Amino acid sequence: MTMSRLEVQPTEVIDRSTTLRFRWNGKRFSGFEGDTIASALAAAGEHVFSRSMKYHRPRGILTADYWDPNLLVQVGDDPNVRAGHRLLEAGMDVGAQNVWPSLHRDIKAANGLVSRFLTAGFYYKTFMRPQRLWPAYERVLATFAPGGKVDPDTPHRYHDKRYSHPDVVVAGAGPAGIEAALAAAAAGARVMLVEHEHAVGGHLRYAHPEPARAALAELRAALAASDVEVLTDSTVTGRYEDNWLGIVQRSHPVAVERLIKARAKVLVVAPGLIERPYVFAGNDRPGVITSVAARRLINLWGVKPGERAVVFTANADGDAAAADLERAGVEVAAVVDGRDGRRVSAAQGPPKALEAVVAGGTRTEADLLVVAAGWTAPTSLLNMAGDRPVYDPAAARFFPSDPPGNVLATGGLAGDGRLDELRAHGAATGRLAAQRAAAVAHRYQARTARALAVTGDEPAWAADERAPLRRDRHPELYRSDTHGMVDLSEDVGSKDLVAAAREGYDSVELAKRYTTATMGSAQGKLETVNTVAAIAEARGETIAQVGTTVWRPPYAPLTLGALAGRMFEPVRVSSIHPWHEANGVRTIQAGQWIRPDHYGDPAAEVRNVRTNVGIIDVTPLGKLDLRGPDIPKLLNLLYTNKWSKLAVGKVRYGMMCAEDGVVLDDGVTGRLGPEHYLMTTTSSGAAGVWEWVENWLQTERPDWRVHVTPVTTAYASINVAGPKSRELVSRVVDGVDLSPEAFAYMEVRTATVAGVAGCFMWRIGFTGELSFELHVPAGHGLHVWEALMEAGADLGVGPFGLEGQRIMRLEKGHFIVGQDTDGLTLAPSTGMSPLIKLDKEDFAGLPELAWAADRQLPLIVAIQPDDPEIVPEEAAQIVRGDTNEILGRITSARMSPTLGRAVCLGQVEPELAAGGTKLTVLLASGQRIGATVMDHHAHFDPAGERLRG
Amino acid sequence: MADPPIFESPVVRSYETAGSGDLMLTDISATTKWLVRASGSVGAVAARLGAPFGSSSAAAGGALVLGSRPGEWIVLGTADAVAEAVEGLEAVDGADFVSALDWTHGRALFRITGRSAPRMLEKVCSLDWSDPMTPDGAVASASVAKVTCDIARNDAGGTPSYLVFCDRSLGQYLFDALIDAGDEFGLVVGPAGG
Amino acid sequence: MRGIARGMRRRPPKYSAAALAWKGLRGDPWPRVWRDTELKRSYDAVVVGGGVHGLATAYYLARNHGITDVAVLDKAYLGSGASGRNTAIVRANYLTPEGVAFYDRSLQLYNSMATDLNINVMFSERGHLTLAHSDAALRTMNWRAEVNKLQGVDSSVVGPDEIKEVAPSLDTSDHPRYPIQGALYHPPGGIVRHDAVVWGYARAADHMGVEMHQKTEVLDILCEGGDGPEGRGAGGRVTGVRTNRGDISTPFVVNCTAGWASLISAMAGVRLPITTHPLQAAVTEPVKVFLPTVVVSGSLHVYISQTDRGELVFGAAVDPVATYSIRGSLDFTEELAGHVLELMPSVSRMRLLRQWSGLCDMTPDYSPVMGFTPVDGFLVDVGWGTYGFKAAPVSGEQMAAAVATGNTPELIAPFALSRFDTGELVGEKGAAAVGH
Amino acid sequence: MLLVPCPNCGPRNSADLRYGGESHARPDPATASPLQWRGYLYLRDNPAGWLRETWYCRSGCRRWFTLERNTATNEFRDPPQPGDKRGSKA
Repeated sequence: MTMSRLEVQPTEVIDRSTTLRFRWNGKRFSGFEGDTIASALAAAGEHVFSRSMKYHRPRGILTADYWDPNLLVQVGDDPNVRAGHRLLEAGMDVGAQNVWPSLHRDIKAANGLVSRFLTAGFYYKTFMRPQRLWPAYERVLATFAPGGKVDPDTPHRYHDKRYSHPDVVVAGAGPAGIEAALAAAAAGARVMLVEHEHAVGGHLRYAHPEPARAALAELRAALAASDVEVLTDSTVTGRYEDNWLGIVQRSHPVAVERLIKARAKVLVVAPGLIERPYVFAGNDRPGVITSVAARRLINLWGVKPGERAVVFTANADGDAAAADLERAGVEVAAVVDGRDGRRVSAAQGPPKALEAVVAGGTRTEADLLVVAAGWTAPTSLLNMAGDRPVYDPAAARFFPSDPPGNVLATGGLAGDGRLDELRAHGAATGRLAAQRAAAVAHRYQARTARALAVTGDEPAWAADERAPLRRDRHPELYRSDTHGMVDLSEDVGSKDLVAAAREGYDSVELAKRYTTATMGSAQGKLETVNTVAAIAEARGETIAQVGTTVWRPPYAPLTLGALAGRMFEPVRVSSIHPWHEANGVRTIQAGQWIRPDHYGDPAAEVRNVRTNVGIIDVTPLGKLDLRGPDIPKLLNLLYTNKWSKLAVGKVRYGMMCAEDGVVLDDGVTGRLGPEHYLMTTTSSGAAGVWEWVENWLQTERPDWRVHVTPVTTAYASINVAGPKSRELVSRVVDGVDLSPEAFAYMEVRTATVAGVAGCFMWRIGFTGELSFELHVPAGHGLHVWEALMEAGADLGVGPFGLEGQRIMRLEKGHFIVGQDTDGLTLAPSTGMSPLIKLDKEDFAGLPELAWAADRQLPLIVAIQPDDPEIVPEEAAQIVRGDTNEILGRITSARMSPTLGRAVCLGQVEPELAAGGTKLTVLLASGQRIGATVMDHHAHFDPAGERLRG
Repeated sequence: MADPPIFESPVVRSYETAGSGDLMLTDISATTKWLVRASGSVGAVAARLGAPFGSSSAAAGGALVLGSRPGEWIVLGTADAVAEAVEGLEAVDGADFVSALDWTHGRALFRITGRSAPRMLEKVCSLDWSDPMTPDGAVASASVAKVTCDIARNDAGGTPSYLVFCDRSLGQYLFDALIDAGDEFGLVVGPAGG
Repeated sequence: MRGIARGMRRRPPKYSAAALAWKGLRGDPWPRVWRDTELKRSYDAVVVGGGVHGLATAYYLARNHGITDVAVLDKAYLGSGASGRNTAIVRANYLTPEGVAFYDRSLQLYNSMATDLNINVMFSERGHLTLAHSDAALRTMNWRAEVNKLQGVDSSVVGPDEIKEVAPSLDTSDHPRYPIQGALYHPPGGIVRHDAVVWGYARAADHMGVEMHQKTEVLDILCEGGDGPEGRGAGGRVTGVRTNRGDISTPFVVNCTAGWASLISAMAGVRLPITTHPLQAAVTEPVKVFLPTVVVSGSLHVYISQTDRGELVFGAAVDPVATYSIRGSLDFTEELAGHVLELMPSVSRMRLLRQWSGLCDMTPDYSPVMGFTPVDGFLVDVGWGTYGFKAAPVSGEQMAAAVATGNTPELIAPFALSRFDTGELVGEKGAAAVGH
Repeated sequence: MLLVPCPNCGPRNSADLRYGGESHARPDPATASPLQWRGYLYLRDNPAGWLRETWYCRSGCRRWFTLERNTATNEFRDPPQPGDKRGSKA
């Protein structure tokens, strides 16, 4: 076919005064503002746009819109761009995809010669032997992958999202959809109207005669005057539970794309109809196009689609196409009328072009075949709402059956009619949608605490009293007396489907899976019904008996960038963080927290703590403020040990278990006042423990008077550790006697620190050194930290990070929940059995721990490699001698700067837990080393003298 | 000992913005804020504070009381006003059990003011910001840019204005996220303070 | 070997390149992959669920034990459930010795499946990378690697440089929010064409006399002697199955369903430690192949592979809310896309083409429930969570052995239902993050 | 995105809540047999139909409550109103 630009058309959307230059396969081209990539290329005479997936057959324009399976191109770093939809921009670099070496000389087209062997599913039946060669076959097959290229340097550009709560969303801005939106808005609803194309109007845009033109102008004017929010080049991609909608805005002034997540009270589905290709020999040849494509090319972009045409028409739209062709100066050589039972049998010619059309045994020379064989109802959004559309053979398409009451269909999906009838149906649908939305809005408002009070009862659910649209008779045209392509994007023919059905893949789903029909870029929009028809034919059944497949989201493909949006990833920092950053910190991510790992030399930090004094920012330590008279009861229930006798000013360690007895968390809790406690949790467990506590209080013990407030970040927490810590703390703390007699280990005091009132501190220590943990109102955390650094300069104070703390806690043999324990570690395995009080009336996990008392459980023990220089990997397995029998594993391991040797914790089988037991540790390198179980968990200062000093 | 230290805001990095000023984001984290909770029979406390769950009210001394959760209130304002509002609450007759704690240091607090504030907020929060669902005075908790926040609508002279509270440690993150969301509406950062 | 001889009475044409060429030249049609037969009134054994597990069980009953009078019942079509909805990843790099031994056997059976079943299941042994974004995750990877090595499974922890070599499109720089600190690399892992496994087992079982009955829904399980109503429950025995096509009498019913395991078991009066959650997946439009390996990130809840057709296939963790509805959600695709772009920013222009979901039966210890139940003759092969596909061959082999011998095979003993009575759960719970 | 009828906050996106699963009573730890206790820990009815289940309104009111939902359709039964005793765990 030969395409060219026509003279100015009254309906055209191009601006001929603005020329846009671009490249196509490296060559210079130009088009006009308003052109799609495809219309510009077509106007320039291009007629082959791609090669087909399997047989690399040349392909031209088929539908000239978003769904056109032949118009996928690469634009810069953007693969699989819909050239039938994407508007032309100046400077675009457009290339054909799936071609090698070039669009016009494609070597893989040789596949077409062996197509009889490459029947659907052929690959299941071969390449089995020899098995070792399959990877080689696979590599070759992978070169056949269709589609564009991903540029490894493509960035995630500014994609964005927003939420919306419209009363009514109308999907599709054809005449019925626009009327629905206008009527709903007139009834007071907040309305969003979403149009897939670049402008509203639907088929009116490319309909030439009056009164379509006048109607379009009228509808546009009404929309402009209304409060309806109109989104063009946008698609409702999915309808999810409770009318949660995904809407992608492909054109947005700020973002590359914006995903709108709308909770619509009512969804109106008005996508119109999609013209269906017809199956016959050569139906995928360039030059065979749908009637809508012909009309769009002529009327929207002023493109003459050919010189001499055959029109195969079975409906008024096909007739209109014939009229448009004649008006555009295309010679209509023959009209084959499908309503008279006539059929097109073949499109013939050389691979890249059309020469003649055979119909009823007559051969007509033509370079264009325009096909109007019927419609597919794009019922996707209704399917997603749970509806199962029903096939009507008289109308030759599917219709909605029983969608939920908050999803309404109108327009071509609902039936046929004159323009005024479709508009009236749309308006009635809009009014119904507004009424129902008002009922939903009333319910939401009445039940939402913060909302304005509503008066009156919820409005009754409006009955659907719309006059149904009629259904025009349409011949059932699916396949001619020849075989052809059913799925053009997958190169699946009607022959393939018949063969698959005969082999037993005779349900739609099996046939789809076996042949891959409908799996391509249009996701069945064009090919589903023809697929069903082919299977029905093979099975000798009707389309209604075979049924249809489930249309899955999204309605139209959308980019990963649009779905990802801004990628919010909250990060937490303590109020001391600016100091860390200014002082050479190496941070580590721990959940949401960015924490100091060390400041250059963790071993030196350890030595400084052991000899002088160090300070560490432990703000992420979970902290729960507990108030109320029933706190001891709560603590008794949560922890395995006893809490009734904890005096004011005292601190105690506790371990929490889940109901299955597995260790959940641990930490210390201090009593600040008669009815005021502070509980600490692990940093990673803070959020979970809070919910766990609330669950117990709210559901199991609602009568207990305890208020729990998370105060983790209300305080900056600083641990001051080392032999000189008392001296340092004494320099900044007012009004507290810090002597060991007055302020003993495991006690808590309220204090003013560096002029900051309302601080408290307790004597505990993960490091094993004399230490004071200060909890300072967070808005003064940096001040106190700096005061400590300043006050302790002569004492050699230095910061230390998590790594230093990890080393020191390991030297002291303190286990970490989640590292030295795992998802199956029962409390007794920690070696903390004295803290498990089975004589308590109740606590979380009590029964399991009572029964576990008789069980032989793995135990956490301290382990030292016999060679002090070897630090085993954390996770190195403990095995029996030279065998591969697993007896335990190393859970923590570090080189101890204090002891000058490797120190570990590990879990071992109970028979290996006694001090002095010799172990074999298998390193990642494969080497087996000897190691010894220690008498105590603590490698260093087992008596705890430094801590209590 | 040094002078009484000044309050350090969680927002340590702010930005030059080129907006029109129609939409303003202000860091007011230093504002005094208390959390009041009551359980059992909460009627007496509610009668004293006003502000049932979901709404807000002004206390006599000028503090703002937000009914942030069932049986929970956030009281904010100047230190004196807040002190006056929460004074003696724990001993209110007829309440089963009441507690009050100073949450000033635990929560970052931002104010967003401007006609386009609802449109900015709908980019980062799934609540319905329309007048019927979130009128002036409304209080709710919700996720903002993946951070759980307390939010109160507190209009300023007829212009929509919102208070947003989050965990202090997330303050800088949320501040940045709000600036990003407001950029297309010409957001400017207002002077930090109360 | 009596049964095998009996089972071999059908001799349909073998699949091969030569046969393909010959039939292509002559235009001959291929025979049906499995027969369409009448449902009989009695069978030696009934398998509920026509997915990979049920079909494999039936196949091995016939092939290894000569039990060919077997019906496989499916309420829809073969492979309509999780078998056709998973992301087709196979691997053996589990955490516990019992898990590793079990899945390693499965991987062996996958390796020889194409020749065993005479169908190309397109096993692509392309390697499997499980990324670690934190010290803790890296420790778990090390743990898995060490256990794997002890069991003779090829698995090791690799650093960012090696990761970049295996999968250049991954962002291994240290600035992302979730920096890639290392990965567990498992070269024998890969992907298999899941539909081909379904069809291959069905075809091979059919050849030996097993009957596949589609659109045959089990409405009830008939029992006698149990402690529950109508003879169900502990101490009783199975006598048959009630279907929408009539009653069947049989001494053995094997529950091989996913998504409906609790409901089918309840029919026999057996309560399971299972909740049913959807697992969603999605696929993009094809682009030229660039990702040569399977990539998994536990902390980002995402796994990615690229098919030979060029599509990226994505999966995630199960949805948090238990439901039997499989309509899928938008938030899944949003989160998925965000996480994929964390790992591979360059694919931001690729388009998501289709999303779907299947049902997963989750157990408390991330391990299946297999073998005998308190009801005599009622066996279960359920609770497969998100890893049922990779275990199908070995499960079928072992369940068939259980039915045929009346004894629990050693390989599946750790997965007995009774472990939930004693509280001795399987250690895969230790590696709780997604592990596909 | 399910719309969960929080008895306090009103309809909220399920992402704002934590799903707590099938609602079941905790046996008395003093008298529970191992089978009863492990039934509580592990066994579930998992029906395809109406289910009583717990939710925690994590981003909203921070209350745990019980709702009834049909697991086949994800439809919620008319929610309990604030103060309704149905809001507590069984």
